[in-house]
Amino acid sequence: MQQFDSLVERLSRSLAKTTSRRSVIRKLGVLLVGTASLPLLPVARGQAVVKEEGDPATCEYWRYCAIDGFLCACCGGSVTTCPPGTEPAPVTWVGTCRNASDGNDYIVSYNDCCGKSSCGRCLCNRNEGDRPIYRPQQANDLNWCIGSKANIPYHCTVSRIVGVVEKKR
Amino acid sequence: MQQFDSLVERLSRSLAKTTSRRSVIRKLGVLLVGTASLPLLPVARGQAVVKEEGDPATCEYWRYCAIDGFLCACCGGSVTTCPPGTEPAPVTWVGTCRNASDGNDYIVSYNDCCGKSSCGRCLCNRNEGDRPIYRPQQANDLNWCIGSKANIPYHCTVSRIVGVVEKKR
Amino acid sequence: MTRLASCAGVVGITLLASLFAGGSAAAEITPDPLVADQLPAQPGAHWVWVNDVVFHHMADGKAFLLDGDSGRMLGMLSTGFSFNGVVLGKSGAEILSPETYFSRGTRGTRTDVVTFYAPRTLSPVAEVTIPPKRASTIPQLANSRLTDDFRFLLLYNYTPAQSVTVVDVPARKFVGEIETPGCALVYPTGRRAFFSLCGDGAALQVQLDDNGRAASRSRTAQLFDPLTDPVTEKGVRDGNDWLFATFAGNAVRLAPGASGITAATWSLLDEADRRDSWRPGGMQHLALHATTRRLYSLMHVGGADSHKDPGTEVWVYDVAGKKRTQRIVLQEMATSIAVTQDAKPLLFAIFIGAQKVDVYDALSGKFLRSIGEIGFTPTTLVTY
Amino acid sequence: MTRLASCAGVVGITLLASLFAGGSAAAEITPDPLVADQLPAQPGAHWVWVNDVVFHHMADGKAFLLDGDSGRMLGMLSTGFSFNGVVLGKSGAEILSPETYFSRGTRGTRTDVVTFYAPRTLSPVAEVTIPPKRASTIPQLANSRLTDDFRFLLLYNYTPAQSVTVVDVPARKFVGEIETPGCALVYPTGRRAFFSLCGDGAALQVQLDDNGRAASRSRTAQLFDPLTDPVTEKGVRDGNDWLFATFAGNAVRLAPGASGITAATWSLLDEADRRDSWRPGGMQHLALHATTRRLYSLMHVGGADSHKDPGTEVWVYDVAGKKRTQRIVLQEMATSIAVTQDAKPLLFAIFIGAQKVDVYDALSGKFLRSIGEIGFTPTTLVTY
Repeated sequence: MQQFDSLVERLSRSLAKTTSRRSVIRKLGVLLVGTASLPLLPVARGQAVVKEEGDPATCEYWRYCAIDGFLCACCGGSVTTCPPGTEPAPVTWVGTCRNASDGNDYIVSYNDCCGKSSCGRCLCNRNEGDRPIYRPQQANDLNWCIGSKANIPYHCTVSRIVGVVEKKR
Repeated sequence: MQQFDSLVERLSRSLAKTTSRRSVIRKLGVLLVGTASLPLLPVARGQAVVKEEGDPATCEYWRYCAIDGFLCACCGGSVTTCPPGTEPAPVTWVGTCRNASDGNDYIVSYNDCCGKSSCGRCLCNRNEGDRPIYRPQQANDLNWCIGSKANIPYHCTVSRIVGVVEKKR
Repeated sequence: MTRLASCAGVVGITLLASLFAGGSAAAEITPDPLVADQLPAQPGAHWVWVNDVVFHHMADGKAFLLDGDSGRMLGMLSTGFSFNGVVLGKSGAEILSPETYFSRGTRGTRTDVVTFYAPRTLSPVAEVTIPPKRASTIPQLANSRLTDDFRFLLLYNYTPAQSVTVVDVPARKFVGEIETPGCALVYPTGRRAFFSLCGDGAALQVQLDDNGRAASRSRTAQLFDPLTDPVTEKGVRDGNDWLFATFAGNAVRLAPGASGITAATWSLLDEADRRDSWRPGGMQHLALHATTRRLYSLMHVGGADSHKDPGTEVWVYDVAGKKRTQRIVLQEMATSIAVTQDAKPLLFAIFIGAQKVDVYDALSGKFLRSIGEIGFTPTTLVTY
Repeated sequence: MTRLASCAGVVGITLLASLFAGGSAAAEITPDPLVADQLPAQPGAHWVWVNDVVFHHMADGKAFLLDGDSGRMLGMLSTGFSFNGVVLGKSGAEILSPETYFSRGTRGTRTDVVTFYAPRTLSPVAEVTIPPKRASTIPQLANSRLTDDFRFLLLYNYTPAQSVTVVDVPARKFVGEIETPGCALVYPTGRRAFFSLCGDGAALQVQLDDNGRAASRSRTAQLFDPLTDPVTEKGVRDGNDWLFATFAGNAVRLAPGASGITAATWSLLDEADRRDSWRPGGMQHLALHATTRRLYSLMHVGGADSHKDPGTEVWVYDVAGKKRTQRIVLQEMATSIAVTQDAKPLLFAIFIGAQKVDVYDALSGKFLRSIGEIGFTPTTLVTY
């Protein structure tokens, strides 16, 4: 029954506590890291190296600031790759998330992984910058699997950095 | 979250506590009746009148001694009728249940109602006289919707009295 | 059925033989007839449909019909993949359900249909195949609505190309598609008209002809600022107008007229409310009782980006006077609310994370009852 | 994909334009490739499949692949209506899944198939259509098993007529059906042989020819008393024999020989155990570690009719010596257990009412970890 609770807790937390959690995060200036956390060393991503920390298996991980769905990192994939047998959707919505480790704001692309039923693990809903679906590219209420070869069956969501916001000096 | 809990509680209770609950029931000599209980007056069933009491919306109701599934009485049907739009399956498994109100043992036919997804309410599993599926007519592990025009989609189960065991004198 | 019936007979005999080999005997009792119940001819004023997308098992959408007075579940529909919600035909005489199916559950060929269910048996009686492109979203009432005359069903498509599918309801046939580039969702505004909301804060007005084709399409000026303070998609109908709420807590009335649409704004919040960070929000956070014009708004304490957080109170407004007249403190937080349209209305409240429906007196705000074990992720509510 | 790709491009541009109209700018970063992971070439010795019938949403069956060491979920299969469980081909080189689909989710035309999944991509690579009559039951491993040579997949049918569907695995084709009147389920007993259990306590032995047809069928004498103390269907393979447990707590060895099957019985309980009403029981309540011949039996305290109650302990027996050698007290009650077959085996335990998998050291009985948020009603376990 623990698990039922944790599911509901996630639903409630993610739906109800987003704001306060976010403000806490802002106050601390760094992301909250759960007990299960694995601090990450800087890793090469494409040609970019982004210094970061946090646990990609928790809703609080910095890249998830506008996510709405199951974390692929909990479903057999990773923060950037889809689980085996699922189809990445190229069309996405994006968020702008603050990376506390370097103080930069990054453009994060939330690609859905499709073609199987819901993963069911690590459900997160954070709505920083989320807009109604009449502004599709900023709407996390849309099922972005529509863009995949697998059509709408939604499994989980990855979070890929596609840009960095240059600071004004 | 209450509801998640109650679901798990039902699953656990029905799976784990059946025996003790049953023995309690036996000891009391009458069926346990929850707070929500509606004592029933004798009602005409076909040509038979069976004096009984208990709440058909609880697993403890006497007719449910060998049931495994969702109670149609909680799903828009009744203890003997299927909910709107579902198809009753004529082939069934049966149990022999003691009616505390008249001390008789009755043969109860557990007909599945089929053609829609699971009702999801009032899940009960009591196994008095249940046998492995190599003895089909006493096996509640079989999906008896196979006998219905709607095929195997299972919605809920009714409990119909089809016979009374004559006492030896 | 003959085979099955005789089969059942065999079972009966086998059974009596095997059970009473021991010498005791069983007297037959003519059993109750094996039948399914039917619903009354007229839907109850306090009935409500609870739509469930079943987010963890999206192939198994469900709609539950409940009686708010007795707290009974009256029946259920199975409604396929990424279920949005049922649409009620004229005086509930039929139940329309836009549905999606895959030949292998979550893979294979996609088929989109509108299924028509009989209101008394809740059985499918007709099916219209439509292009397999209806929008798959967190459920939105504005994804599928009927024209005021109940003649055409309008379904929003997002593929990501944007359009509206038109179905002729009495004729039970697919009519065609209306392109709505840059604009989303469906808000009927008369016998044969609707508008969609556009990304730049304008609206696209569409007039239908008697065949369900677009007779005219015109784009309005900007009606609200989608960047600084957007309206949510969850508006409610007030006469021929639509009432929306913005992220920051303004009410926006969109009034379609001879020339375009006029927008009028007033605030749902006073100074104290703003100081305490009260905001409207949720999945279906507005409801209107038409005759009394009481607007019910689901409210929570939250900051920026809290527009989908669940509400802890429902605030009631006199739409004519544009002022709050009542605060209803909910027993538990809710993401969707709805009110019945009768003289003694009920207020229904659900939270997507709880498998139950809470029922309140919509006038006094008194909590009446909770109906448990309803669905898995209850999303939206539809009243008669 | 070209259309979609270009589409994505458009989105990207729109986005940067709309987001940074304000004067600030965004530097492009070459994003990580959009790909799906693959599993290692060889399955891990401590991997386990968790089959979930999803009792409240039976159209959405799922199978979860977990690594017992890391506690990670490795992947998932979507497996349709009334899912029973996956069947692993030779050395896990392919994953077979008997599946059922309806053209409208829970209504319409029924199609039964065996889907073949690639072990590294978990993608469907082949599908064999079979008669739409595979048994729909509370999941039972004995509903679907391979012959010892991995050549034929055998599926129990109940319509309520009883038979076994035969599928040629390498040829990927449906071979035919074998009638098993009065007898149920599938227990392989050699390269090309199996038996079914019959309602009177006998067994039906079937020998297959090279084409998967029944070369011989013979019914044994009664092997156990199905009325006074039936064996459960949940037996485990021990060499060429099968070990079952009875409701009352006896172990029954069914040994197929030249002439029929011999039955040998010993008790899982001593006097004290009986006094305390210990019994075996659950959904998958027996597991055998083949090389050490340690039998794991899920046990609970219960009386008559408690044969499906969850267990609170796992008792370990030396099958050769027919005596209990160990008691493992479970952290939480379980309805199914399984052990891996390596030299440092793990014991997995699930409860149908809890969305998690508990992992124990199968030798010491030490609790290692719990893997959370797995499915909805986890039913059976399959190890490599």
